[in-house]
Amino acid sequence: MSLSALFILDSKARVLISRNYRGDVAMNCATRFATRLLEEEESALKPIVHEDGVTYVFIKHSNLYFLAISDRNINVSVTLLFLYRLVECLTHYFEEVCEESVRDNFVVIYELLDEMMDYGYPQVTDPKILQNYITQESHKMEDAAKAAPQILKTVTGAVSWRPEGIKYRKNEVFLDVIESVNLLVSSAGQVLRSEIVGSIKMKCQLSGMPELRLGLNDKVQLDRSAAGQAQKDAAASSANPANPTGTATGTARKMIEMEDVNFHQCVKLTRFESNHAISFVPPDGEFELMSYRLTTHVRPLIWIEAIIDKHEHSRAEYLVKAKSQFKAQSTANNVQIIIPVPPDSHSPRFRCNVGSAKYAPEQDAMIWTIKQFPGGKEILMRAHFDLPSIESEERSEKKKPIQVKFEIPYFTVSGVQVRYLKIIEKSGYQAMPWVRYITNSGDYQIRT
Amino acid sequence: MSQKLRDLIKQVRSCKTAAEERAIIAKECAAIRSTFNDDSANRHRNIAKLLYIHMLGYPTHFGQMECVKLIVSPYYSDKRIGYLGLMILLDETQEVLTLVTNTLQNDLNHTNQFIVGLSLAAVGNISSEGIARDLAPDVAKLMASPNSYIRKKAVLAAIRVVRKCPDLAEDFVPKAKAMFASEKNHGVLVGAVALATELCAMNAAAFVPQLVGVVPQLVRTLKTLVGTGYVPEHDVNGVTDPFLQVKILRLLRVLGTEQLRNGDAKVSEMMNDILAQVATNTESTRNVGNAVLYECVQTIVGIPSEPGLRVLAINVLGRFLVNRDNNIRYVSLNTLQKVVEADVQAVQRHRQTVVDCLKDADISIRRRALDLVYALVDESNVRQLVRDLLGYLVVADQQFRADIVAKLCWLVERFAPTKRWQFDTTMRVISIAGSTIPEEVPANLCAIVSQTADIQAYAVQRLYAALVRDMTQPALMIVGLWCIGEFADLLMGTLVNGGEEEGVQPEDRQTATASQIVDLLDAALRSPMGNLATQQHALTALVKLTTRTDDRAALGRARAILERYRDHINVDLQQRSCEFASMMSYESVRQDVLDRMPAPEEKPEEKPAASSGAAS
Amino acid sequence: MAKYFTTTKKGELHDLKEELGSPRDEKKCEAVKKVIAAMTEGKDVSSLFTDVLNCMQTHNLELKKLVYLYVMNYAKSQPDRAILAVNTFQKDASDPNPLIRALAVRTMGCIRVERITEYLAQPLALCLKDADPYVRKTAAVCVAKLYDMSPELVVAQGFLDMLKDLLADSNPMVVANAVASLREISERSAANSEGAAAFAVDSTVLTKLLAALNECTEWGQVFILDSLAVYRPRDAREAESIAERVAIRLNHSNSAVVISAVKVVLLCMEVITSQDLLRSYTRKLAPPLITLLSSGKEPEIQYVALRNINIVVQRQPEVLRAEIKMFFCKYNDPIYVKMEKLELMIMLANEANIDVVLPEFKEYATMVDVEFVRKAVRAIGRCAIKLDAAAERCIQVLLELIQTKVNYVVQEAVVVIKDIFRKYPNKYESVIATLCENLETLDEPDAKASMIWIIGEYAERIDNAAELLDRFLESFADESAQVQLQLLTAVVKLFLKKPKNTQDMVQSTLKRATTEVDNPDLRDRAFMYWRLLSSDPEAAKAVVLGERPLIKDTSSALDQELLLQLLENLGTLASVFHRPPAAFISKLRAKAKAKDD
Amino acid sequence: MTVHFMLSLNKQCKIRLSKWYSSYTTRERDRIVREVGYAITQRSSSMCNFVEWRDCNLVYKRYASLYFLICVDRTDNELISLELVHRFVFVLDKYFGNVTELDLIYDFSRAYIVLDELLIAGEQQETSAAEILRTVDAQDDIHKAELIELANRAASQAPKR
Repeated sequence: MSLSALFILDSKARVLISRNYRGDVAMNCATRFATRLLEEEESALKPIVHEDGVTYVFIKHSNLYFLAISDRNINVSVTLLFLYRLVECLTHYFEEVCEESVRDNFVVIYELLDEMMDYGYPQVTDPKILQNYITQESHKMEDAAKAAPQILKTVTGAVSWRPEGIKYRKNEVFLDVIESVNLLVSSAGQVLRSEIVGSIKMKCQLSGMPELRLGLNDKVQLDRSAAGQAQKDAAASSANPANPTGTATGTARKMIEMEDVNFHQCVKLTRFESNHAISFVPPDGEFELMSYRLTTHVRPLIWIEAIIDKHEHSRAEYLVKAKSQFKAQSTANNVQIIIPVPPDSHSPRFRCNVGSAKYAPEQDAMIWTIKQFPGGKEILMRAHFDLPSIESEERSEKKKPIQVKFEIPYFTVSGVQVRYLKIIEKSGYQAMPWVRYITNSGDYQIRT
Repeated sequence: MSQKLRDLIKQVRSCKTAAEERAIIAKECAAIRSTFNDDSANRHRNIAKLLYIHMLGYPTHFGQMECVKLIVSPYYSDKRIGYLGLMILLDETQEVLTLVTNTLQNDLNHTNQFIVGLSLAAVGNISSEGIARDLAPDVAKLMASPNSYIRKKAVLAAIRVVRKCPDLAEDFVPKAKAMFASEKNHGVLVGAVALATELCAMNAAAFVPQLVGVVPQLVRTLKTLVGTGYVPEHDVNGVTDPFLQVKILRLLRVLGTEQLRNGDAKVSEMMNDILAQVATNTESTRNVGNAVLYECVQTIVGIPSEPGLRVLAINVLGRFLVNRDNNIRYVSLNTLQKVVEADVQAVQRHRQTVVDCLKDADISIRRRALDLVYALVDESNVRQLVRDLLGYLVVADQQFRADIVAKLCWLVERFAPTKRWQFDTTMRVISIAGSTIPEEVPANLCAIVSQTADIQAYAVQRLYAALVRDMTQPALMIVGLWCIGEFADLLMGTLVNGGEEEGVQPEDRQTATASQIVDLLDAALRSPMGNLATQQHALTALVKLTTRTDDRAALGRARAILERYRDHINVDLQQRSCEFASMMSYESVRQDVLDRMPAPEEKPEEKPAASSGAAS
Repeated sequence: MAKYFTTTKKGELHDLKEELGSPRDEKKCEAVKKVIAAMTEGKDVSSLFTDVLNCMQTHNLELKKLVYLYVMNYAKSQPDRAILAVNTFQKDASDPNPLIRALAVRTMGCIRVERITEYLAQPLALCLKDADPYVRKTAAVCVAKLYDMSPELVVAQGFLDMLKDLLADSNPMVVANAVASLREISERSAANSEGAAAFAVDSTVLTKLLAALNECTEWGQVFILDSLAVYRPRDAREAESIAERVAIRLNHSNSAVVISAVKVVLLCMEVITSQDLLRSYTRKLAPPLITLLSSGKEPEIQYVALRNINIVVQRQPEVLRAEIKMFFCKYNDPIYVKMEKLELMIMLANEANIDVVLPEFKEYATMVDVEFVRKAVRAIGRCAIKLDAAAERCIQVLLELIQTKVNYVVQEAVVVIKDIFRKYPNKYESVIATLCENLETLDEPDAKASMIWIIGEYAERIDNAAELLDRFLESFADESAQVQLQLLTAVVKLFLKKPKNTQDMVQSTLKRATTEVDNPDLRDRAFMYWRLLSSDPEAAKAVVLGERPLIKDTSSALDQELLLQLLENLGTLASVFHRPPAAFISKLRAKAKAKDD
Repeated sequence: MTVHFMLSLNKQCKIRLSKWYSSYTTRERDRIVREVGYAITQRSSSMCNFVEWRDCNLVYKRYASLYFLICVDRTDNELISLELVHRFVFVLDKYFGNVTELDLIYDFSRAYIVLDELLIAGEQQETSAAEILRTVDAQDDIHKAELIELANRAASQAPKR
């Protein structure tokens, strides 16, 4: 069963746009939702609320609420995902989705709502497809009649994510292997959680309807290839030698074991299941082909120790030590170490041997920036803040953690490697794949 | 050099998201904090910015000291912004405030009237108890200042002082009284009346007799206001100083009650006279005139005034009630509410109009009307009015429902013509508005059934049928489970005849076997909509059942269910389960212990407050 | 009076009426846009119905869409005038442009005016067989719309069979919508309970659905998986084959697909008998569930995932046994996510991991969010009860927390320590003295009730037990029912244990509980004690002070029947509320029905 | 009559002016503004100008996109309270000369100064609009005179630096 109606509400939960899909719930219940928002602190309000027979499911984007309602037992994950997709689409259409842009573009939004959902069931939700036939300029019937069959072919085609007839003079594929390190360290300096979330992003500039096949040094894949199946693929691969920008660490024989893999809808899951082959007809342009997750234990790439000495009403002193725990030949770029400070502190003084530190009141933090931080180094920073003599009425020490941001190019922490990318198109053109590797910080928190 | 306030405002106004705004403010605040140490000329500007930042809802506590520094400046310009900041950024709870007591006192004795004014405003708006106490003598002195600008502020500061230090009220009574002697300035008068009213409200018994002497002066002033023609300085849409008129009328109401009870005929006559004059001579085409009329009517019905005058007042209200202006209708409903206690008949005449107001689009009007309907219900019209309210309950919005339900339940209890009607109607209310039922309603319903032998069989059979159908409403479950436990024997008896309220169908009643009852109780214990209270009721019902039937199979199951809770995490359920289980081995004791429970005594109920208020 | 701050605007509707009458499409289009803008702002523009309707016959697609939108909105309130649109609808439904055909069918289905439905049948039949898949997919949904208004018509026109045929359509979107539509109809007909369901998944349909799964759009996959979830496999072998086909979906990037796939696999596991297979699925389920919680995922989805994982863990505890660290809270998790993570941490805590978990709980107990802190304290207590070997350490941490003297922490601690006493009698009673120090600060019913229980239970060891209870009795009438019940029992216990000097207390308490209180349950309890004490004191002792078994913590466990029901409903609201669908939808349906009558 | 607080909000519930005569914590104030803003902006123009709120009454009036409201006791005369609200706006209009929302945004402090001549301790201080304007103008004059004096002094000191 599907949702009844959708609303876009402003920051005070007043209706900007509403679309009633099923006509089975009174539309004025949006005001009940507004009251709920008032009654409960917003942070305490769960994203799914039930009241008086009606369920409210909402997400917040900038200052807007996207709200779905229903009086049935709907699939709530579909509902939530649809709301995200809606935001994504609107972002695609007018970049900044806020009160103003929603008001200014209500006609297009209504059209989109009509196309993206019917009777509460999600329909076409891919912005790239939608933009083929929902545009901000008005269209004449004659043109539309001519264009319609072509457009609809894309919309409802067997490969719904890719229109036919794409042409490029130069056929190229860019592959980015990006790994984010999520880390949670206790205040006692113990690693509580460490995980790597990787994703392979593609930018395809390929003509026609190519079939692609990607080979990784994934353990299962290699096991199968050892069984002989993929051996030929590897030999015929056009990719391995053509890897001009990427130099993944580790030997080609290194195998990695992914905990979980998720694929873009273009990937044929049955093929993956039967022989672990990642084969697909890619959408045009940029998209995320797959994401994966590993929990292999790795040493935290950047390690932070902080000593904080706080004297209420007077001052706070900080001594922060940062260690880079990766190989010396790699370098972390644009390292930012964000250390929380009390929101009403002032007169900061900093001393650091490497990089520079500044007070960032908008984040209630100081930021220590190191442009280039080579592996195997240890650096220090000291800071001093004054605290006001008058305390705020409400003291809420949030116990914010220290956060670290960084980027290490030419390196994947998991050792994942693209072994080949095979491109087959019936016209038989040659295409160049380009591969890049990068590791960056994800949710990297050290409790204080 | 920091940016100008104007630029900050512009910057903030260009923000699209709250996060953007927050970042700008945080940066600005940091910039402001960084200037605190240098003794800067920016202080003035900083306070202005902090006021703005404060208005946006961000913390500004760190800037409080800056206000304190600014008000000690010798310049008026500095003081002005300093005081402004002080009064907005601080309130009585801040400790910083104690630092300014001295400055306040110095400024109270300043030669410049405007500086005295600033200090008085600060005392009046934000003084804490301590400051109020320290500065009370200065304030009292200024109440007699020859300068009316100072007097009018001092008298209001005095109101704050007595509010903060009620024990000082006594001292201010003669001072307040003295102000009426020859005061002509409306600003001062309006304040003096307010102070007198405040004092009376604080301690009527003590202060009304002391202040009652000012009535002739009040009446005289009022007479002048009503009698004289157009006064440009004080005219508001053709009424001369309606603010002062209203204030005086109100004080007369406060003083009049006490005075007339003491039977001073002359004063009483004077008052009747002036009230009649106001009620007949005030122009009722504009809001101001109606404001005065409204206050006048309230005073007339609020004091023991002449019958003729009361008729006049009720007529004014009658006219108000049919007025098209919602404001006027609102206040008339509000006033009728006050009249109703003294004179129900006068209000009953307008009953239909009032009931119609229940359907008004405006919740303010609906609430007032509900209160009034509620006050109008008696034995003779309870069936009709309750039906109206029930009809209204079905369509009422959630926020209003709780209010109606509370009132309905009370009315039903208070005026029910028969117990069965009461039972049926309360069931109806619960079934319409399950989630908004006040806690005492289920308890009262149980009490009625328990007290009224001839509806017990009917009630338990109806409740059983209701629970079989719907076990999602805790309020209904409580009543049902208790009655089923207590009257299980009647539930297993013969089916009795139908209900009195229309709409009760034959299928709404049902008898049951012991084993069906066990099924129901077990289901109740497992119901995901149940709560601790329903589980407790169900367990007790189970154990009672063991003395109401001798169906062995059912007994065995009941026992097994009871045993289930012996290791339960909830301390009360565990206690019950263990107690009930061990009672099983004391056959005769058990029979005695679980025998029919004595019915609670019928007790007169207090009427709940007329309006339960809270719109939230 | 309200002349200040004004900017005037008047006669809007009149101007619009004029513009709508303009012969130029662009002008009309602008006018309809203004009408829609007004409608969007919540203004009533229904009086323009006829004028807007007149713009419907146009070759401008944008204008047409706008008019359709307007008609949809106001048709219900203007049924008589809505009929006037039927002609154009029918014409548009056979327009050469498939976009227009689809638009017409889609919109007509949304007009919930009874008289229009009869005109819908014929164009719908055509569109269901349209050459263009875009039209077919729209028509497929329209059948469900029609069924809502007139089920008889749908059956009579044979639309159900046509829908079933569409399950084998060559186009993925058509299949998806056909599934959705059929599922909707089957649920609805089941809910009506008049006769058999109009459509049910049987083994032939099953084959079709499984085949369609691979070809379908992502949303269609969810619809299919949800349909599979109501199918009962005939035997273990069929379950195995379903699970095998479905398990691949666990690798989909769409979280809704993943959750629905998890659901189907879990349901198959209920039937599968092969231990090897069961083990393999147990292994396969954990990673996708954990991925739903990883940093990139939106908090709302995490919340749904956590509520669902709670159900999964209760049914298949093995699945996430080793993953407790994945539920550690991050400071920027929204509070509703933190609370669910905490609940799962309690469920997954065991003797092997308690040493990492306990410091976490302690950390949480010092945060700022009051509700979260409370739950953390409670978590420590619950672990103490659950894990005998760790009880000692848990209690140590609780005592440290009590020392912080933070009011709500102390109160929470009292609540759990009472439970600890009931799990480990005669072990930790030395704590009682510390607890009694904090008596004054207790103002929450739960904490009070717990403290009162402790006093009653250990009356013989607490010298001034009578005095302490007396203090609570002062406010007896104002206490909540739970506190009153505890007071009653505690006073009776005290009397039975120390009859000396407590006779008056028990007498007056029984009297108050039976005369001053309305709560029938409390009165019952008081009368029962009263009668018991007066008839047979020895029996009273045996009954009230009788042996009690050690407690079990079942506070997070769902009823098995409910659990199975929730399993079938993973991914739906029921799985988030942990309530059967009937508990939160039945009432309103009934009410709405009553209103229609 | 006791005014517990005075607020001026725009349609989006942004605060333009706020003055608190009774004591509330910051948190309470935030909540009140949200609640009150919601309560009054939901109301249509034909509804009455009074809303029961907690145990008080809100008396408000809308001027184009701005709402002015005061919170008074239940026992207070609603109609005269409404008149008081209007009186404040009337004086603002005279003082600023055709007051606009922008005046309040950029010159909020002057609006507060006007308010301080109308209310103290939540009680009405002056019933004559003319008198309020006279006193505010007189204070502005002192302020200006001081500014000129300061500027002159600064100018005379400037050469020394």
